[in-house]
Amino acid sequence: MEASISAAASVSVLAMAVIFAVLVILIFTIQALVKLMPYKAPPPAPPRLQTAASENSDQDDHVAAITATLAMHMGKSPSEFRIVNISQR
Amino acid sequence: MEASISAAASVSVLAMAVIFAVLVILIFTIQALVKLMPYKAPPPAPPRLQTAASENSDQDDHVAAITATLAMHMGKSPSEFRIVNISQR
Amino acid sequence: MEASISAAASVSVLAMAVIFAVLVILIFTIQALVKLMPYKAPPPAPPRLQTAASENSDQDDHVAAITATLAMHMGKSPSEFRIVNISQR
Amino acid sequence: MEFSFGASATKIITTTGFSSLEGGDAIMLVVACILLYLAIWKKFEPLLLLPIGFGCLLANIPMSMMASTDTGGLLNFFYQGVKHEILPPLVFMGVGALTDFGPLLANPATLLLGAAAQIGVYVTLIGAVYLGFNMHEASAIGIIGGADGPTSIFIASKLAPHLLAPIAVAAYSYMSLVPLIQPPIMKFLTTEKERKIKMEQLQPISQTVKIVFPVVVTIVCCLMLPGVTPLLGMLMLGNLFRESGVTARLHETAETHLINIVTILLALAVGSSMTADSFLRIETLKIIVLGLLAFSIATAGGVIFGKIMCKMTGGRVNPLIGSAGVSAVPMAARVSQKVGSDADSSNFLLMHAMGPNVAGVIGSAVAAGVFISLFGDTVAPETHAAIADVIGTVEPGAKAAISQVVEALKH
Amino acid sequence: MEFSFGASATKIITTTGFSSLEGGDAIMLVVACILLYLAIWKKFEPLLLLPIGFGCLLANIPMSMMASTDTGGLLNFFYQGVKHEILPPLVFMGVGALTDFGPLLANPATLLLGAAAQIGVYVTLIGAVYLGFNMHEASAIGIIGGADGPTSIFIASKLAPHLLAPIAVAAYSYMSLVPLIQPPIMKFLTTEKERKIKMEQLQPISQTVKIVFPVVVTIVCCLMLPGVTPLLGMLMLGNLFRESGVTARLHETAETHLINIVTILLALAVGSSMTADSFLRIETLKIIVLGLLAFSIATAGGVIFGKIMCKMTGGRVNPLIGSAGVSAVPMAARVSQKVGSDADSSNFLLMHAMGPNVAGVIGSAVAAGVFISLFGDTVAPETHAAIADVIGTVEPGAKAAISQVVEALKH
Amino acid sequence: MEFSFGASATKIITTTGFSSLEGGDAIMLVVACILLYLAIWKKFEPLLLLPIGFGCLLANIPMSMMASTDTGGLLNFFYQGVKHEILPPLVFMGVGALTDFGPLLANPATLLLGAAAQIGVYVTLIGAVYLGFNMHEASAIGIIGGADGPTSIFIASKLAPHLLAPIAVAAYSYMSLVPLIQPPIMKFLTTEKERKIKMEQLQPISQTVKIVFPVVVTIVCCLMLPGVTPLLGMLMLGNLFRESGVTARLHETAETHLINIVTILLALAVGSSMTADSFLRIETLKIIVLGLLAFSIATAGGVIFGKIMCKMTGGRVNPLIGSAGVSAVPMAARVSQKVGSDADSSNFLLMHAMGPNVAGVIGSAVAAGVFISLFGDTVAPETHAAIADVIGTVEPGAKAAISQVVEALKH
Ligand code: NA
Ligand code: NA
Ligand code: NA
Repeated sequence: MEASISAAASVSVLAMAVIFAVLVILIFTIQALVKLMPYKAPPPAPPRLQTAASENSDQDDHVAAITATLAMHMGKSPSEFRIVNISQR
Repeated sequence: MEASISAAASVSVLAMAVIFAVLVILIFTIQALVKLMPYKAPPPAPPRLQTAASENSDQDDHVAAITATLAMHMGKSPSEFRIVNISQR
Repeated sequence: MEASISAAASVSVLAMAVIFAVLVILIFTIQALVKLMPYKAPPPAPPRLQTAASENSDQDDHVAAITATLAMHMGKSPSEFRIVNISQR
Repeated sequence: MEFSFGASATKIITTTGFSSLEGGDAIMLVVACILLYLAIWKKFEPLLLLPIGFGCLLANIPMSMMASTDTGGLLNFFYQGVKHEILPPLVFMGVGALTDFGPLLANPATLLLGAAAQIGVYVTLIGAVYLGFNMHEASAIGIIGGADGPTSIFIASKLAPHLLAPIAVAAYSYMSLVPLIQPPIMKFLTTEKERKIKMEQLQPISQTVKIVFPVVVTIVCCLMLPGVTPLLGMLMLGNLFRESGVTARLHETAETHLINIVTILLALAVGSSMTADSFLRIETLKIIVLGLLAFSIATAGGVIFGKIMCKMTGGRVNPLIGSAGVSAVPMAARVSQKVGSDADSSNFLLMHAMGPNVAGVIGSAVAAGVFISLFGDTVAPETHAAIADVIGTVEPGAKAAISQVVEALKH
Repeated sequence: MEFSFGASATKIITTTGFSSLEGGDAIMLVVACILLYLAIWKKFEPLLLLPIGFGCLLANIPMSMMASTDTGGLLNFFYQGVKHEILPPLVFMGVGALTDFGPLLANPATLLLGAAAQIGVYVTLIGAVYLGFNMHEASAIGIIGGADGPTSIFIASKLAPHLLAPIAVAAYSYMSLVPLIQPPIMKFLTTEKERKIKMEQLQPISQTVKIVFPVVVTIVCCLMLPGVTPLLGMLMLGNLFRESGVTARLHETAETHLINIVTILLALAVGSSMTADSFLRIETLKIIVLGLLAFSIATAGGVIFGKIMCKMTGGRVNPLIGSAGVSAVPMAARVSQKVGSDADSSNFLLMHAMGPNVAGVIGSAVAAGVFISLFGDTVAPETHAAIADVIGTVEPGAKAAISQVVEALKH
Repeated sequence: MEFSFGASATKIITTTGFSSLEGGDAIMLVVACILLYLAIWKKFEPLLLLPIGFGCLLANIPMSMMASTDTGGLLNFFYQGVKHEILPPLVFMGVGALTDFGPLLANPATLLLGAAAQIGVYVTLIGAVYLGFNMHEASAIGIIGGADGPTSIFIASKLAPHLLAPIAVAAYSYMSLVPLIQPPIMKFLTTEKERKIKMEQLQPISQTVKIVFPVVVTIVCCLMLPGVTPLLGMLMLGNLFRESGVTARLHETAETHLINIVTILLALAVGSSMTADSFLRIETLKIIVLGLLAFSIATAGGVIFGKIMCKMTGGRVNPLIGSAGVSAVPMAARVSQKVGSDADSSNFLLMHAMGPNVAGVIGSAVAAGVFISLFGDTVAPETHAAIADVIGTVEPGAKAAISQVVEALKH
């Protein structure tokens, strides 16, 4: 029993060491990746909610997405119906 | 042949008896369950269709549900679009 | 080598012949099918977009389809909500 | 091997299906096309009969290796799922996920109608024995009267696998014919006055009862008839996914894509067992006749017991809901509704008929359990053989090794 | 065979489950109902514990042939997917498809918290050895502290299959109890001031890093600990489906219907291994106690390492996010959020805790890899035996053939 | 076994993948990363090449037991589905469910373009024999020119399983490169005037014809070439699910989650066969060169036959639609559209090119059928050996038993 507990203890110490070693390597790798491939802010979106026109064009995307979704469900062509009145928050 | 038909007949009588026995036990069990755990009417819903406000709050639920559904399909955040004009029947 | 290339060549000629034979049979079969079961134009749809009434009845179909779709997603009965404002293009 | 032009051409010609197309194969191809026609244009249970018919088509193309008996073939692989009774319970899980037992719980006495309709099973059993089938075969044929596809396939593959194809086809075909078979019997057995009986609205049922119900059914029925556990247990698990309210993900999968995938595999496997050898026999005709008998007697049994309940309750039960006890959900319930509203257009029996309708599913599962209790273990040796079949391909290797040993020892 | 009325009745009575229901079975049926109760009404990981409980119910109906050990039975078939370590990696693929590693990438140092929480695994390992388990069993029990269901099932089926049932049940139960187990430990180990620490907003991460990450983790970790490849590799494949942006179809299937189907099969299989023989043992009690120890120590390990990180960063890390290092995604992160906002209602730790939370998944996979490196090959013979079991049904045939040879040679 | 710190540390170090990483493994890891790069950033058939690349990555981590040849490993399990020709037909069912044969039915003569493009298969076959491959291998390589992934995998696993990996990778890679490979060939072989030819609008097709078509194709083609039934039959079943209008549930599952699940398993299995041993060979280079040849000749064959049809119809067929006969649906049809509208921006060839495009799928399935008719049965012994492989794990047991017998007999 004594012997096996001491074996368990040495396995435990070793295992924790391996885990920390592996994860520390991973940390350095991630830091290298983040440095190599930094986040680039996307080009500023055209101003929204300013003019009715821009809002509409934006809404069109959403309407298109919903239309496509519903079209899929209805088994009909997206050109067959039109959704209006989904306004941007 | 005679013998096997009489065997089939006795199997049939026995089987019908077992089926009725099992299902009668089930009937009593269900009746006990229904008695033990009676249906409780849900608390009366706030009056609807009376005022614009209450209807709206109710509609909000539906709009939220639809919004979430569509958001899932569109892969966009529910906060990005708004559905209006789903009116309660 | 010579021998196997000539074998490959004869296999190739044969195979192309079989492919053309099979597909020619298929062509004749299709032509027979198309002749036997010709396309019939569906009865002309009731004139649309002419009167509000006809448009509405048409829209009702789409609303019903969308309603059913959403009802399925919302786990609610289609009778519980109503969609309006999906206008025909 | 030679690849001269002539030799190759001969090879291709001798390996066409035409070269070994026999009369039986040709007839089965026609049978397959008839099934497809019924499925597509007559809407006979198309979700099952279309892939069954197509499986039959593939299986009967000579040398295609698509029959259920062609070891190593694609449909033989799917067929293992039928043979080892894996696919029918999975279909039943989906059925459970699709079933609302509420109307049954609101009127539990309708379980008796689901029991009464099983008389069709046993009259048919006796008839089948009379026509020369043995007891195992007769049981598998009788269960057609249970009007439940997966149960029929499960029992057939357990008790009489050689009759699987005609039994499955008869079961699904007659289920589609319920709107034609039942009304005359229902009208013959009931009076105009009985058909006009309006039933009281069903009491609402608490969600707790709906949740506890599948667990209780599993414990009660499976303890009494353990053989039916794979079928009834999985049915009730699917229903628990539905009613528990905490496993929406699993419920959705069980009632849509999982049941669809399993249905495709199951139906193709059943179709692949429709070979000329197994299908073009006098037994198939007998099974078709017996299946019609089974449905008719089951309908009559349900209606007559409905009349008894009508009498005993002082006219508060419309006997027409009895015919829904055959199962064939939800078609049979709709037939009750239809015949009822034909007598009185303001009579709405649909929800009342849903009780016996789902009771019929439980009823025929219980009937299946009785058969397994009685005959299940006596096929154990056969089942063993079946398992050996599947992985029997290793045997040649082992046998070869053994004969090598023998050879070695001889020297 | 006789089919007289009396003989048949005797047959049915002797084949009811009641006739061979023993005390152990009855207790296990009660245990199954308790699991169902906890799953449905207490919302204990219902997606797993409901089908586990139902599988346990089915397995303990006598003569139902639904235990994991009943060769040829339905749940035995599903159980092969656990035994051969097929289902847990497929679940992990779905988990990867559902996981956003963004918060971890934004603050990679939180991987250390995922490492620190593994101390629960090893303290429990020592405790288990102290309580008399051998090293393989102790490892499988220790991994409960990893708070990761599929990892626990994978390691248990590899190192100690006879303990699979109690380990799986303990792992999922305690995962549900995280909101009860963790807060007192977290509050005991931290000061009010520490709990009020607000953390800086996370930096955004480029999509390219998110795509490269799963590939890098696979290469780095699996090269160092190859045994964990099925688990970690499939986790990362699922994540690559998600982040690559070019496999939307596969991503959607992996995170919905595929993981749901596999979960149903896996949970039923685990439940089917909960038989009286394997579960009603003193070991089960020990495992339940050790599992609680594992979760508690893991929580403490994470929080204490969080305090160290707090010190070393000059107070920029709130130690409460350390407890999320146990995994139990996303429950443990929500607990961090809750305890943090209890101290200061304007403190939002959720996103910060998601880093260590998903790190905990990687951490316990790595811990599993260490166990497989140490003990994995020493069970090779056992595993072999296991495989032989599955297709062992052919052996009788081979043995019969061999004895025929022997007989033949004797003459 | 010893668990001293030193012994354990040694154990962990010797079981890392690094300890047995050889040059070939490292190169294959790089190859895997290149495939992932092409799939994600160059959008080369990402639904296939991403999981193929990831499977390759996993398979080449030493000691991960993830290669297709590692018996008992996870990917070896999926690989059985390729070896036994189960997964490609299931993918084809999904393809059928996704395919609209309408444009082909509206202009059935375009089937000839699908036939003409098969010339690429046979020129490549001759080239492969010239480069030293045997006839079976040459057939499997030639079918790359069919531009159809599942067909290529099906034929490779049947006729030359050792070449599966390079053939599958070449097939999917060149399918992605169709927009680069085809236009120069198309422009070289056609005149400006030909490219400007506008085609008449297609006639509408009745739904009945669309329903009958898959049944007729199955009967006609599979009767003539029974070996292709698993592939062509399942393609047509999927299409019947689509067109019949009565199996919407099955259609939806077949074209979404079922094909997705099968694609994941199939692609991982193919990837797992890309080991250094099987892939880093001079044969792979030859196959890559031959694959490019196959695509180019197929394109040329289609265009030249298009020119012939143009002549014979008095200029009513634009030869550019001929190149779509290679299949690679719908990419090749889009290339026809693009090259056509480059010549005259008001020229819309897309729908006209969809006819030969789907004809190409049928054409290469027929070509596959010819190969199976010619060579299919001669590999029967090999296939047998393959099956023995799968369940070969029992052999050691049998062998052990046999040697015990031998030992016993010696005494
Ligand atoms: Na029934
Ligand atoms: Na963890
Ligand atoms: Na092609």
